[in-house]
Amino acid sequence: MKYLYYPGCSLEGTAREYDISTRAFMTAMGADLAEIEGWTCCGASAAEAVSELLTLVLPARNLALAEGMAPAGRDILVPCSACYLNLRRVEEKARVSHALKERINEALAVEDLVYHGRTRTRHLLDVVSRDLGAAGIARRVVRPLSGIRVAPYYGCQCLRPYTVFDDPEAPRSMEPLIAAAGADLHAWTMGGRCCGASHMNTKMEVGLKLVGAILEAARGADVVVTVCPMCQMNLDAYQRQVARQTGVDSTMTILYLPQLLGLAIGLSPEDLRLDLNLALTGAFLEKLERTATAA
Amino acid sequence: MKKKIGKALVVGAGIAGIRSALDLAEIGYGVVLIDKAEHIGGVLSQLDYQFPTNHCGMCRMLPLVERDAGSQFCLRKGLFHENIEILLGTRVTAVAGEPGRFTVSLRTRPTWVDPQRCTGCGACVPVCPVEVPDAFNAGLGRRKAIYLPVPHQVPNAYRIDPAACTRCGACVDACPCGAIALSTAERKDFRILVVDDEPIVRQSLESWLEDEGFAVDTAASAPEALEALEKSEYQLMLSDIKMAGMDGVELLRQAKTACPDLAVVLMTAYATVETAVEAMKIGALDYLVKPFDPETLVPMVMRVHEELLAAKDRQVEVGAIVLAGGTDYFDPRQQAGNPYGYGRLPAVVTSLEFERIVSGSGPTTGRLVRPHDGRPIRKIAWLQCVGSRDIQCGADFCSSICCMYAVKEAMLAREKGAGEVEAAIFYMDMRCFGKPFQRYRDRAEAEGVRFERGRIHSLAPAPGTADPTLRFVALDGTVREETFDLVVLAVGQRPARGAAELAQMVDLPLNPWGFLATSPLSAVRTERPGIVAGGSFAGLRDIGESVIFASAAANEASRVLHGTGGSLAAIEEAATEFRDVSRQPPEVLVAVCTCGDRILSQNDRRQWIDRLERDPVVQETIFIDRVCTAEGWQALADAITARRPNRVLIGACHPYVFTRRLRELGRATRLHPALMDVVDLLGPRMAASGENAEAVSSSGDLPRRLAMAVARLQGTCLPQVEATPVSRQALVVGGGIAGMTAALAIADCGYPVDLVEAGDRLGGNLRWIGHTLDGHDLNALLAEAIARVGKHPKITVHANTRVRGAFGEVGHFYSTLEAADGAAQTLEHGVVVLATGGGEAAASAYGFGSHPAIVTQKGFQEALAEGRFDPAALNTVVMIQCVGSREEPRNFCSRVCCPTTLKQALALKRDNPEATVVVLYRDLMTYGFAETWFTRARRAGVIFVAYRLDDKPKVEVAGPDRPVTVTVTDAVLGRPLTVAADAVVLATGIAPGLPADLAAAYGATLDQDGFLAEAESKWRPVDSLREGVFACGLALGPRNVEESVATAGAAAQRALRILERERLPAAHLTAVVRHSLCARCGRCIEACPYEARRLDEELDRVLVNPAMCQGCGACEAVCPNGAAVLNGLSMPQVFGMLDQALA
Amino acid sequence: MALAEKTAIDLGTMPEEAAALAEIRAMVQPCIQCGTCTGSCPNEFAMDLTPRHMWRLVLLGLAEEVLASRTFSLCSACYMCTLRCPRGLPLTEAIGRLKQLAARRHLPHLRSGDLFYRNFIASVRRHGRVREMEFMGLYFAQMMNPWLPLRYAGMGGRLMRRGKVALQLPSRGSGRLVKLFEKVAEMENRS
Amino acid sequence: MAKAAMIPIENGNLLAGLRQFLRQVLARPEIAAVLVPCQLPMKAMVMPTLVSDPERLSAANPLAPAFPLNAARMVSRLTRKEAGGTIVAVLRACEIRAFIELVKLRQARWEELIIVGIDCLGAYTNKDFFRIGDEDVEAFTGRFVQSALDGRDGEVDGVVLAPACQVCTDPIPNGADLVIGLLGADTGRALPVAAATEKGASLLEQLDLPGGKMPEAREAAMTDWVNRRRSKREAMGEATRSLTDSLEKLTAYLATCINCYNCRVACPVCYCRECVFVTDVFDHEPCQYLGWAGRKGAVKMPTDTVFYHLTRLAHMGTACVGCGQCANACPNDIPLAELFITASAPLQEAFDYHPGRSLDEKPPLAEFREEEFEEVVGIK
Repeated sequence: MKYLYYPGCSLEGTAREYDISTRAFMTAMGADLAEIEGWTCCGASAAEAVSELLTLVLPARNLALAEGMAPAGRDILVPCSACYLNLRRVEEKARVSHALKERINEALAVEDLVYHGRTRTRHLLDVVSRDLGAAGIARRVVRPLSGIRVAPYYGCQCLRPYTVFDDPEAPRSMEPLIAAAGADLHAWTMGGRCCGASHMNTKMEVGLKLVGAILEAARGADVVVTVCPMCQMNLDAYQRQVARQTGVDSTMTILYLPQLLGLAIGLSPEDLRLDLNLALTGAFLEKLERTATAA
Repeated sequence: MKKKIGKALVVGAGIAGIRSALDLAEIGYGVVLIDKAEHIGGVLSQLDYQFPTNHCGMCRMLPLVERDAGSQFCLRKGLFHENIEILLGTRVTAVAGEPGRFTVSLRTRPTWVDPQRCTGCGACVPVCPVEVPDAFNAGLGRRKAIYLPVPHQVPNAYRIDPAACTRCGACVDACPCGAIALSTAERKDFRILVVDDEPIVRQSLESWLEDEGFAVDTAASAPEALEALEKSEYQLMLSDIKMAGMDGVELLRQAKTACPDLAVVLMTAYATVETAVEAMKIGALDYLVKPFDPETLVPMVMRVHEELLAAKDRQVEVGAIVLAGGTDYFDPRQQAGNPYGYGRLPAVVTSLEFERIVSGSGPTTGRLVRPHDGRPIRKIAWLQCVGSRDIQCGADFCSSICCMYAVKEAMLAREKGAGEVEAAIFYMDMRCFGKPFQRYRDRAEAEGVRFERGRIHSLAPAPGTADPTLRFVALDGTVREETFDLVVLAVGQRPARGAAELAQMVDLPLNPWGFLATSPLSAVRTERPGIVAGGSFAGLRDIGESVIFASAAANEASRVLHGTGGSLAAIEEAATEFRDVSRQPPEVLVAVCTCGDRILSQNDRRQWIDRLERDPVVQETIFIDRVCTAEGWQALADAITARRPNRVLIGACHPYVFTRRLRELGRATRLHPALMDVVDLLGPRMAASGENAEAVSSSGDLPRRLAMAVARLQGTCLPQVEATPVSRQALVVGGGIAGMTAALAIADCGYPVDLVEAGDRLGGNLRWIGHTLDGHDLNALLAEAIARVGKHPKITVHANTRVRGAFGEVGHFYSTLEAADGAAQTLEHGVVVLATGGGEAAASAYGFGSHPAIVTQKGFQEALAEGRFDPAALNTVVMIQCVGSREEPRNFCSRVCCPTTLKQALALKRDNPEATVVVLYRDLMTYGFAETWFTRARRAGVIFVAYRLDDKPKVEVAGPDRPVTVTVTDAVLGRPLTVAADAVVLATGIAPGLPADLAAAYGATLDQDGFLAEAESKWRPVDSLREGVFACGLALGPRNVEESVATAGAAAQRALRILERERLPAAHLTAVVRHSLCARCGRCIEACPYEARRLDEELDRVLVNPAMCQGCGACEAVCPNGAAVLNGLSMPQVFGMLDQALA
Repeated sequence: MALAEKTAIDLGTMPEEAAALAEIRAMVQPCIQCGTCTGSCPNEFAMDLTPRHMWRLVLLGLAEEVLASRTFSLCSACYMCTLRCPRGLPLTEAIGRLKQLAARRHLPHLRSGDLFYRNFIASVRRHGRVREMEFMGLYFAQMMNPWLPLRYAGMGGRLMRRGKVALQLPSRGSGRLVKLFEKVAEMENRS
Repeated sequence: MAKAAMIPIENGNLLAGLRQFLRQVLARPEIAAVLVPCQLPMKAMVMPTLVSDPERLSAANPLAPAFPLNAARMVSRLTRKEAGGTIVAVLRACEIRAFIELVKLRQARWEELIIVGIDCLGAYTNKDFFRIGDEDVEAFTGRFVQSALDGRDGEVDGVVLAPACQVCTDPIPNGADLVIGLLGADTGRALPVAAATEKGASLLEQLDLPGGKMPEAREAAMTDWVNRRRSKREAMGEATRSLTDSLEKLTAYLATCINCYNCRVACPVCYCRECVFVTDVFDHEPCQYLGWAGRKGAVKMPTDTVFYHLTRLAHMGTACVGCGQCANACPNDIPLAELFITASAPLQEAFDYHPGRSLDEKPPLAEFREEEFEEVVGIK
């Protein structure tokens, strides 16, 4: 299985462990990732607030680069939900509007790039759940995470607005994966709720409220698993502020999905850079230790 | 009755199918009525209550003329008519031929239980180990794999649900009648190929299916599969879509080329559902979404197996086909994300489930408690528009029925809960557009039902409970939360499952909403002559409208049958010459079916004989084992021939089913079937279980029933069947589109019609409307109708003519026509159709008349046509809905004004895109497909502002040259908006044009708004209370052109029932008057619901019209003196029965 | 009632953004004011106008009131309303357009978001990729709220300890995407 | 319409005053005859008499406590079809009520009829009335009226009112066209007469009578009268119920019935031409009698007596005006009036139906209403 790989800016910075664990996990599963050469920012949520055309041209630039690497078209694996949506949106819009594609290409011409519309952007969760599949993962599990209760957190933009691989209101695609890893499922309804996204930067009080509700609902789980650096950051980094606001301790381990699955297929915490996560609880580590011993 | 050459197929035996079938059967055509379900009645078999009466009343559809041709009992139990053959569990598999000569292939599912042998004793049920959700109770209860589809159906043979059945055979052993035949052997011959690159999938499927007795092979890839297909024969292939190398779709393509008969089911992940749907177009039978479990896979495979192997095929030759497949309810689980948690939260139910909860035959026996925890229901919310008016759900239409059924259910809940139940309806627009609906809704509000304007987007369980909590935005913008005991999802309608396939089979397109496409402005005719759509199959209709469209469809079918030679000759049933027994003292032969030993044992026989023969009229009591079998029936016929009794009483089971058989027995034995009767002995015997059952038999409860029947039968005399002669021509009053359509519909079936029009030209309102909302040209329709009427040899047009007076009754009315020059003539006719139309109501509000810019809808249209308004100069136009309507005294919705507004607004936006068009409305009544134009109007930039009745818009006129100012409160913003308008268009609605004295001359009555009062708004929607008097078009109620045309077809078909007969025969059970006892007090006349009685002043006698009398007995109940007598149920007979009951 | 209290529908005299606003209006025109958007919005609690109210104003052409509110700036693009809207309207996208409209005005009450996004984009323009610490630093500096950085300080420290963000001085960068940005700006001004 | 006048009375002779009034009425050219109770020449009894000769009115006596039959039936005969002239009928309150019921049942017409009602002082049973023997009917009537107006409820020489009259709470002739008041009036000088209908008013206008009005004391007198009667009525109901509250007791109550059907003939609202009980319906087969006897061991003859009375109760319960003629007619003194009055009361109350109150109220059985008696049918 070969994929083009678009890590996105966060994975170079705040979400380095996501990048590292994604590469490690995918490689271990036999996938081949080729990073898009010379990729640039997709525009994140900021471009939209500034310029309509920019929201299309920035992602399109990357898609054009990808096409240069695999002219026949190959799936682009994107771990970040925001990047995924931005890239995907261009594909969807350009597919139905030739005029729009022309416009994009007019802009890209300054960089001598052309976007043809042959790429297929896919979210990491999409690839893991459908290409690798729970059965495929289960076959490789060497360290069943038994006794660990996992709350799957999907966030928004890998589910909405484009319904591709999961139910956008009540997502479930991570459940078979969790089961395959030998872990228990923390059943909740918050999986597809909003974490506040960039509000944490501009309107923190709003963001904290949303994060607080998610952490509250996660109580009882050992770990929340995410598939987006923004979600991870919001859930991971602001637990103290939430606790201050609510007066309730909401310490919770937050892992990226490839980190969790990587552990199950025998990658070490070091390989997966668990040390970079901000809020690993002792209780989680203890349980993890136990699975290791058992294995 | 008389039968005609010519037969029709009616597909779908719901309310519309039944109506179409009866309409065709009543005029003598043969009908094959099929339904894919195992019962007739469609969804109505599950609904106990209908508004506005909050009762049922379906039986009012039964034939009123020549009632003896069918059984007269609860229609929800069953339908028996001598011209109708019913095939259940049956679907159409192929249609060939042309109008008048279709060959239709039908496939009937096996039930595994022989209905001829099954007595419905239920011995199989306790031994069946499988329990599945009970579809009859909308899944709220559970049933066994062997079950009754509808518990109250008659006859009611058990059926086996092959998907649930484990083939354990316990029922076979338990059945005392040997009615069940299971065979697993054939499953071994059903070879299945499973193709998947995942070994886990292959292995699990193989083991699941082999457990069920199927023969399974597997293949790991598409090429492997093709190889296997080459080597051996398979009936079914289950294939994954996404496989390395060749994918499932390509495999399907190649496999179908190699083995065209192979059934293929694709397995797909969530993502590739679209691909799977595409694949069905190239021959896949169905698809399954991964991950799936044995509970979904195995039943599907069983169904495929059953369809392919075990079904029975037959062909029928028919002249016309009526498609009345109805609709299905939307499944809320299909809504993206299932925001209402349906299926997850037990206290969230669909409206159909709620109907079952309040039903006496439902899971809670009608008590208002939650089925899942038995807790009393005290607070209920109805959420409207679930799966309707929701583009996201693919429903750019309004389901048309949900508002009213929600109001009804809320009323029922309040009634059942003795006022302690809180009922709230959350809605966007309350679409109460039927004639009595607005008042019904107002009544509900007055009785305490809460109406909340707002759409609920989702709900969640209240913390710590499973009670649903709604989060909604009140009109003032506040977000509120409220917890309910029960949330009812008012689910919308969808095209019936299988409708698309059926349409494809008959080569007819679907309309953009997925329903069968019909011809413009007809809604029953299709592109293919001879194939018509009835009921709600081609649209979204409530019961009353479905019934109208079903009758209209029957009319189209009748015309095709007639036009292709269908009624050129009628088959006279060879008249049997019955023995004249009128002068003989009664001699009753009692024949008791022993049904094995299940009704009575050998030991009991003596006791029975003694008990029965105590009455000297009993000639003999004989016992026959299984009278229902051919041998048993012959034994009975032989006994009658040998003993020559003049009355025969049969003790058996299912008396309703015997109607037709008694007629045959009568022919065989020359004893009139009216002198025979059947008593149900098995039912009471089974109702008393166990030892008690023995007691019922030996202690005399069953013999007592027989003795009572003997007492009744001995008093039965062959009535003198009076037949009223019919003047076989029709009068149609009113020459608008409805009147012309009705005239053509009758004349096309061969009967002369006099069409009376008061004006100088035909055409009525069609002369100004122009085109419909969906853009159909009405002028063309009008021109065609006028041309056809003009040259039709059977139609005489009387223009400039009025009906001055009339008298008479069904079969022979006499009407005096007066022409403009005063010339009068009197016509005799058998029926009359009132199509007097209506017009735009006068405006008297919002400054009408004070400024040229303030006009009515018609005025606006005319002003635009005449150039008084220039669209380019109209910068701002305000359209005000519900002017003087939907409030007393004209408290009804006129239906046409909202679509007209949209039509005019869209035209204006087309001609002048810059124009600001503001529509002020209360509830926008774009029911059905009109909703799409509501969406279009919004897209086009028309602004809609809802106003409240207690806060109407204000129109201010400053001067003739100044624009008119309109001020309205915007509910969302909560503040007034002011618009300076160049034109203000008032939607005033419809005013009927039916003169009360004209209706009265024919004995019909008007409702409080001046429309004709129907005999029954749902079940007899185009009949007046007076037989022989029908109405259509606006005289009947507000309707659009297409609907009016349908009422005309329906009225014509109802009229044809009368015209098809030379004489109107009376049924055996009719009332007569004993004049010597009659005091002429007239109570019976007032009591008669069919207006069949009148006091003849000259004769000084109360007279009964035997053709109109329905034998209901209301007259007998009110007559203190026994002067009103029902033939066949006289007082001595009743006393005799009482005597025997007490003996 | 005095006429001044009333809201007059006058769709003919919109400000300069008329075209942009008309486009937004066209996106939501089929709206039936059912309120599903409001009920679905996770941030509704913090808004001054409910989303339904806001769309109603948009439909009626009352743009100034919309821009004066902070409702649209509180959208976190979760797409819940887009998903659920029974009319299938692209609401989140339409909000994006509103954000753009507001950004061009540099509305004072939306200053924090405005600055955040502008700095972000500036960072992209310079480097092609976002340098998180750089733009956050500039963002804090421009917000001129001395307390603001403190709210993020604890977290920033933890991030830095893990080497996730490097303390970077605002650099002039390579100007990697400048050409593209200029082209886009030119194209947008042209249209 | 609220027209009233005074009928002059000389020396307290009420009968003379009333006769003079009727003569004035009969003198009107539009009046063809007067139907009024008149004394019989050779027997101490009064009978309804159709008088066209004013002279013959000297025998008129509408105040005598004699009530041989309910005259509604007679008026029905006179008005069933057009008679060719207007008749004035002097009727008791219960006769008027029965007449109104018959009109509803199309057994009578009111078109050519003017009804004069007099406050009813009640009457004796036929048997009791015959006890006055040779006494002059007119003189006895005077004593009776005195007793009634003095508060002794018409008791004369120990003879008391018929049971139905003792408990009659509706003695005021409300349905009449003209009402002559006795209660609260100064009967020594004049009787007030008031018109209750247009028809009554126009007749009154034609008569040369001094003006006047109903006395103010009338209201109080009426209330007093009704109150006294009501308590008696309740006591009677109580007693009758306790005698008939089971099928056995009812059978005993009616035990002496011989199926003579006199009660049916006497009943003013039992309007059938030919009663079902004399038709073939009850002409049982001989074998049936044997069967019944065989089943029960013995069967009393004639059969169907209880059934007959129950049927009459069912048919007439809503229309019973409480006149008591059924009891008056019974040769075996079965207290039928008590039974009918007691059984009818709750029935009439249930339907809110007061027989004879208004022509506009339809008899309950001739009307269909959706709502059910929940307590009876057990369903909502």
